[in-house]
Amino acid sequence: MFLLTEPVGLMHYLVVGAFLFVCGIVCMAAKRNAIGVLMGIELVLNGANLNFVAFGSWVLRDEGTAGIGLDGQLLALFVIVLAAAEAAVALAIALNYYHTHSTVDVDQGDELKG
Amino acid sequence: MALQRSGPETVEFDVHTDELLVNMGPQHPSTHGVLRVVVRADGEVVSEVTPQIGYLHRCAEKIGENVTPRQWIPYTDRMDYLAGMNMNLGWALTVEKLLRMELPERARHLRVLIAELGRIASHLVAAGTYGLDLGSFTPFMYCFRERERILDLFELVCGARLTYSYITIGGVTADLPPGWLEECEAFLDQFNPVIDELHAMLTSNAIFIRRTAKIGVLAPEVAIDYGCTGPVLRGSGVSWDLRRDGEPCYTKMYEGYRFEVIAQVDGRYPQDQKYPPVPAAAVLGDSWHRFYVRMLEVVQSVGLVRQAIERYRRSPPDCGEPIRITQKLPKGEAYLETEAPKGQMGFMVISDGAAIPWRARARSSSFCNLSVISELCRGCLIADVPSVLGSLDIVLGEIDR
Amino acid sequence: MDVSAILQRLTERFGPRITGSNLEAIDPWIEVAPEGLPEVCRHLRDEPELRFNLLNCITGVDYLQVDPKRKLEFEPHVEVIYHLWSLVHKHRLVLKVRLPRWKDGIEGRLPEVPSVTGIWSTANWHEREVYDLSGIWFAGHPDLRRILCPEDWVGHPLRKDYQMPVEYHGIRGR
Amino acid sequence: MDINWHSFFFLLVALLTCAFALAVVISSNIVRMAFYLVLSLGGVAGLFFLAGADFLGGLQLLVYVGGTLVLLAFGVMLTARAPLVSMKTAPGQWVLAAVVGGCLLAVLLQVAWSVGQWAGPGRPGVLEEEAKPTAAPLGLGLVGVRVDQLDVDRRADLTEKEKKAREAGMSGYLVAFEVISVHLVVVLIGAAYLARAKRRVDAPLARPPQT
Amino acid sequence: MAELLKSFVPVWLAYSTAAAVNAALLVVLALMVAAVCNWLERKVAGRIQDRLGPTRVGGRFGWLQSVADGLKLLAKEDLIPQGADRLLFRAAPYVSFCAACSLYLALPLADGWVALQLNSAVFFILAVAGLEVLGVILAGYASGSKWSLFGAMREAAQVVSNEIPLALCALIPVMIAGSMDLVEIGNRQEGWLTNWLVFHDPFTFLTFFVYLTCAVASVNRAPFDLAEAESELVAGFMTEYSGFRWGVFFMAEYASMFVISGLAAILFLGGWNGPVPIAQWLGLTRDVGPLAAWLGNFLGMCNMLLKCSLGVLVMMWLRWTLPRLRIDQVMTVCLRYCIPLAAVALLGAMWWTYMWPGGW
Repeated sequence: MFLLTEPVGLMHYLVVGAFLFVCGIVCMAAKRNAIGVLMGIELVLNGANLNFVAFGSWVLRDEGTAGIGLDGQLLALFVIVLAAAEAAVALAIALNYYHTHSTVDVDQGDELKG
Repeated sequence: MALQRSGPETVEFDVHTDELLVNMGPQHPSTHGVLRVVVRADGEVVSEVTPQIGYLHRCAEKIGENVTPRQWIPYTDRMDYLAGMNMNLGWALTVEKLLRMELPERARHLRVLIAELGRIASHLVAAGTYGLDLGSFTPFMYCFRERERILDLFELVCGARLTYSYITIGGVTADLPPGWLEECEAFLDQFNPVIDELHAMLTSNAIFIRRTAKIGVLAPEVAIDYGCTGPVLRGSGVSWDLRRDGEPCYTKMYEGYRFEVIAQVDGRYPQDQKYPPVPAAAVLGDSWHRFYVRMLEVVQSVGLVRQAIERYRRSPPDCGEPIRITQKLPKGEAYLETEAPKGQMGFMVISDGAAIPWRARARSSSFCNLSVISELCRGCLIADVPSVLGSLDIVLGEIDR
Repeated sequence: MDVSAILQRLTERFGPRITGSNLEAIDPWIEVAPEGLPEVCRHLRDEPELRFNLLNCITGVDYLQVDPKRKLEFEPHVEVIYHLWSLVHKHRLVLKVRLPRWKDGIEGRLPEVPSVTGIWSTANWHEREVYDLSGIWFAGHPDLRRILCPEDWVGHPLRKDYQMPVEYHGIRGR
Repeated sequence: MDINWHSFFFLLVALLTCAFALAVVISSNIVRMAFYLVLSLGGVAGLFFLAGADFLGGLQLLVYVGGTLVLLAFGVMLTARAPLVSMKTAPGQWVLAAVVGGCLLAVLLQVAWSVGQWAGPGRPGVLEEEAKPTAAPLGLGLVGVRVDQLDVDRRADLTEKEKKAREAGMSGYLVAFEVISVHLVVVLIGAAYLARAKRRVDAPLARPPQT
Repeated sequence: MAELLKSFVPVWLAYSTAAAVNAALLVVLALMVAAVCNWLERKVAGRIQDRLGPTRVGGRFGWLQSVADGLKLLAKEDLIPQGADRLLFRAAPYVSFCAACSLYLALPLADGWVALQLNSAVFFILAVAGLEVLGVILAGYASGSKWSLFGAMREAAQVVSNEIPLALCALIPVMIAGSMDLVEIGNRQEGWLTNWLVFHDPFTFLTFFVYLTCAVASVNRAPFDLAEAESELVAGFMTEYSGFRWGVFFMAEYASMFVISGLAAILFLGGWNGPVPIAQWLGLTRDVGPLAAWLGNFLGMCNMLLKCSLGVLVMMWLRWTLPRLRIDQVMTVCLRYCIPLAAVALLGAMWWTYMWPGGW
């Protein structure tokens, strides 16, 4: 099933989507910089978007099987818009965190520690 | 933390961002020469401006103690290199005051003519570079085209275009070449439309007004307190011009000339009927007024030059004969201030009877005008610092001597 | 109001602190004792009839005859000259302060004059320049450091006995 | 052996996206992470175009890369003082994150492969076919008129329950559309309040001299 | 092109060379525009400043001046400052240039003469125009100097906030024409001058001028060129750049300037339809024959290029006469004047098209 000759199937998009999703998770887990964590969230959201679009795309499937049609793109649209809003608030919080702790290092935010 | 300041309005800094020390360094397009302005800014808002000078210091005063007064004339050229003639005039008058010399009438009129042409040239540079500081390139070109014509006239008179050493102690090095006066009148006739162009392009330009009105506001008392003189002082509404209020041996040169001091006295400029009115946003003492004073002074100088030409033609042919280079100076001190284009340029000569003066001192106008910038730029934006610096019209050669 | 009237007012008011004057000179001047300078200046500026609100220039002059051939008319000393103008009454005055070349005779210790920055703000830069070039210490100056020469320059150039340094940061001086 | 161009470009863009996503994870310098993220999301926009969603690709470029990432770049600029620019994470955390990530990836891939329907190849002659414009149907879908599902309504074998569900769902995404606009306004005000920048009042006049 | 090559070259090579050649043509178009604009800018500046402008390089009118500039920039050593982040410093100009060049993908020069007839072309152009800012931010941040940081912050703030009114103003012609496809909008404005959208109703007339202001601001030209304000910020975000990289930034600026004025020409000034429908009179329309259609389109292209260069000329004219605004004044112009005006114009245009659908 050498990809170059075969038309692209739904499964290929899902693989890329999954990879993006995992990169996002690892980035959020491993990064010490608050803005780095934000970038992880962006990657996760984009992975999800990719799957939405893949399921809704008329290119990736031959007729018969049911798909979610245009709903996929509509949901992706909502995700993009909300991600912008979420990034704004998260950045505002990160900036305030930076100004109170004068550092962006997430590990040092441990005031509540017992 | 809210930064409290003397004014009633406080600037509220909620988000603590660390201060940024920016060097508008000696090498910067809008510092009019080798001046380093250390700007302590918080984002775009400037909290402190400290000018650092001394990069162009050539110890002219130490040399003044080792050469005779006539040999020091070329050093005065290099002080305010945009108005060399006015510097020579200042030093020549100071030494003549020490020697208690009287000049023939023609020499007096010739000096007024040359000094006022020098003033026009210097103000043209000021207007042109101020346009450049605010981003419009074209007025700079128009101003320098006119200045080139004046420099051609000076070249005919004394052979040099920037460092003239033309006016010396006891008169001038050489009388005017024949046909020079006609060429000078030709220049003056075609000059006024250019000024109206400049007014249209800069003075009454909405963006120019928005960039200069109410910026760098200098109260009259603070101006006097910091020793500012010339257009900077008159821009703040103080009607003080040495050509009218100066010492007798300087005002004697301008006897019989009709001119007014350009300053906004009780809301009105002396001859503002022909020129764009003062915009509503402009506050007395801001950058716009300083620029407007210079533009009106240029027109007034044109009038003075015309009067000088006409008197020069009527005066007897003797135009004074410079003193010998090794002439001994009488014992004593003399200090005289003249109205240079940038402000009051003071010269002082102390001699103990020898041909070489004991001490030669030059008091620069831009030196005091510049010291007021830290007062004006507190709390303004980064883009306003060149705007205020341009309106003060400083020359570093004069400041550092 | 000419200089003799001003001199008469000042001697009346300050007596011993006005230590001399010369009214015949081209620019008649009044000599003031160093310690009395601030009061005299504040009086000159605030007095309604005088109102000297513009301090034109402060000059430091070093009187020391280094040329052996020339004879000595004056004993070596340093002078600080203040030129004052009044924009209100349009009259002028020259103040002089006479100081020993070095503070109580010890070489290298600069003579002291109280600073007038409190009265005229323009004095701030002028006094820094006189300190930088002529080597006169202005007591009470907010930040008295060199203004024209580099910070780490040694010596005061306008002193008559000033020797150019042999080298400065690798640049040959003499 | 003629190459299917659509899949060639898909492979190229997908590889680019995944490579830069990995680079975001690996690189420690925050500024480089931002740059790689920009390229990666640009690749995702390319994937949207390839999947036939051209309006969404444009939207991703405009809103996500042009807006959100510029915001993120601002965040990076404001906070990246020298020591904070590149912060190394402890190797232990790296190993833990890699293990968790690996297992998650394995699970997801296994799911992707297992479902029969998804595994099939895509539409063969996709290149020759006329690209269906998606901007208009998307817009109408937001407003509630599901233009793209008209043929579904005409299908005869719809059960009663399904027909009722379709009437109920006719309003499409109109409600969600309104809720989102209100939500955005609220977020805008909240974010502005949280990161309130300094306000500059007119510079006061130069102070009079200390008489 | 691809069929021609298929006969004597394996298929995949045919397609890839065809794609490569098309892409190269597009980039050459962008470079040509940058070169002509550079020469034009010097000539216009000269004329405004009462001097000649370049006359010596290549013949009387100095038209080889841009080539000379290009060579000079290539010869100049483009150094990387010590404090700079090397990778990003090198990449920034090319991000900006690619964004500016890919704008030409969707810009039609005549009816049907377009590299890629996108269904949402206006949307694509606005989106990619927004990407240029990222190149500038990277350049500003990677150069490591305070001046470039100032320049980058100013540019980002200005361009991002100017996208809103720009999008609002571009929305009105799209709404009236009913489609985002530029070719369709252009064709809708056929015939006489009055069919142009700018004269469609008073609100679109207002929108045209608001669009021009925001376009000038989003392309960073004339009174709004804060980012590289030479009198304050030395050279803004381009302070540390020299040689070819600096040239690439300038090419990006000229290219996006041309496209933005092209967009204005199509949305408001009827694109390739001249004020008087000469093509219809001469019978050069599509239904007459392929050659006639080609000639009609050629006439249309000349019209379009004329209008684009007219827009570019206006931007140059503004630059050499007006002084520069301060950053907070630029933001007030954009946020307090442009956005409300654009919103009012949008409402007005909607009401107008509702009241008189067929146009008055």
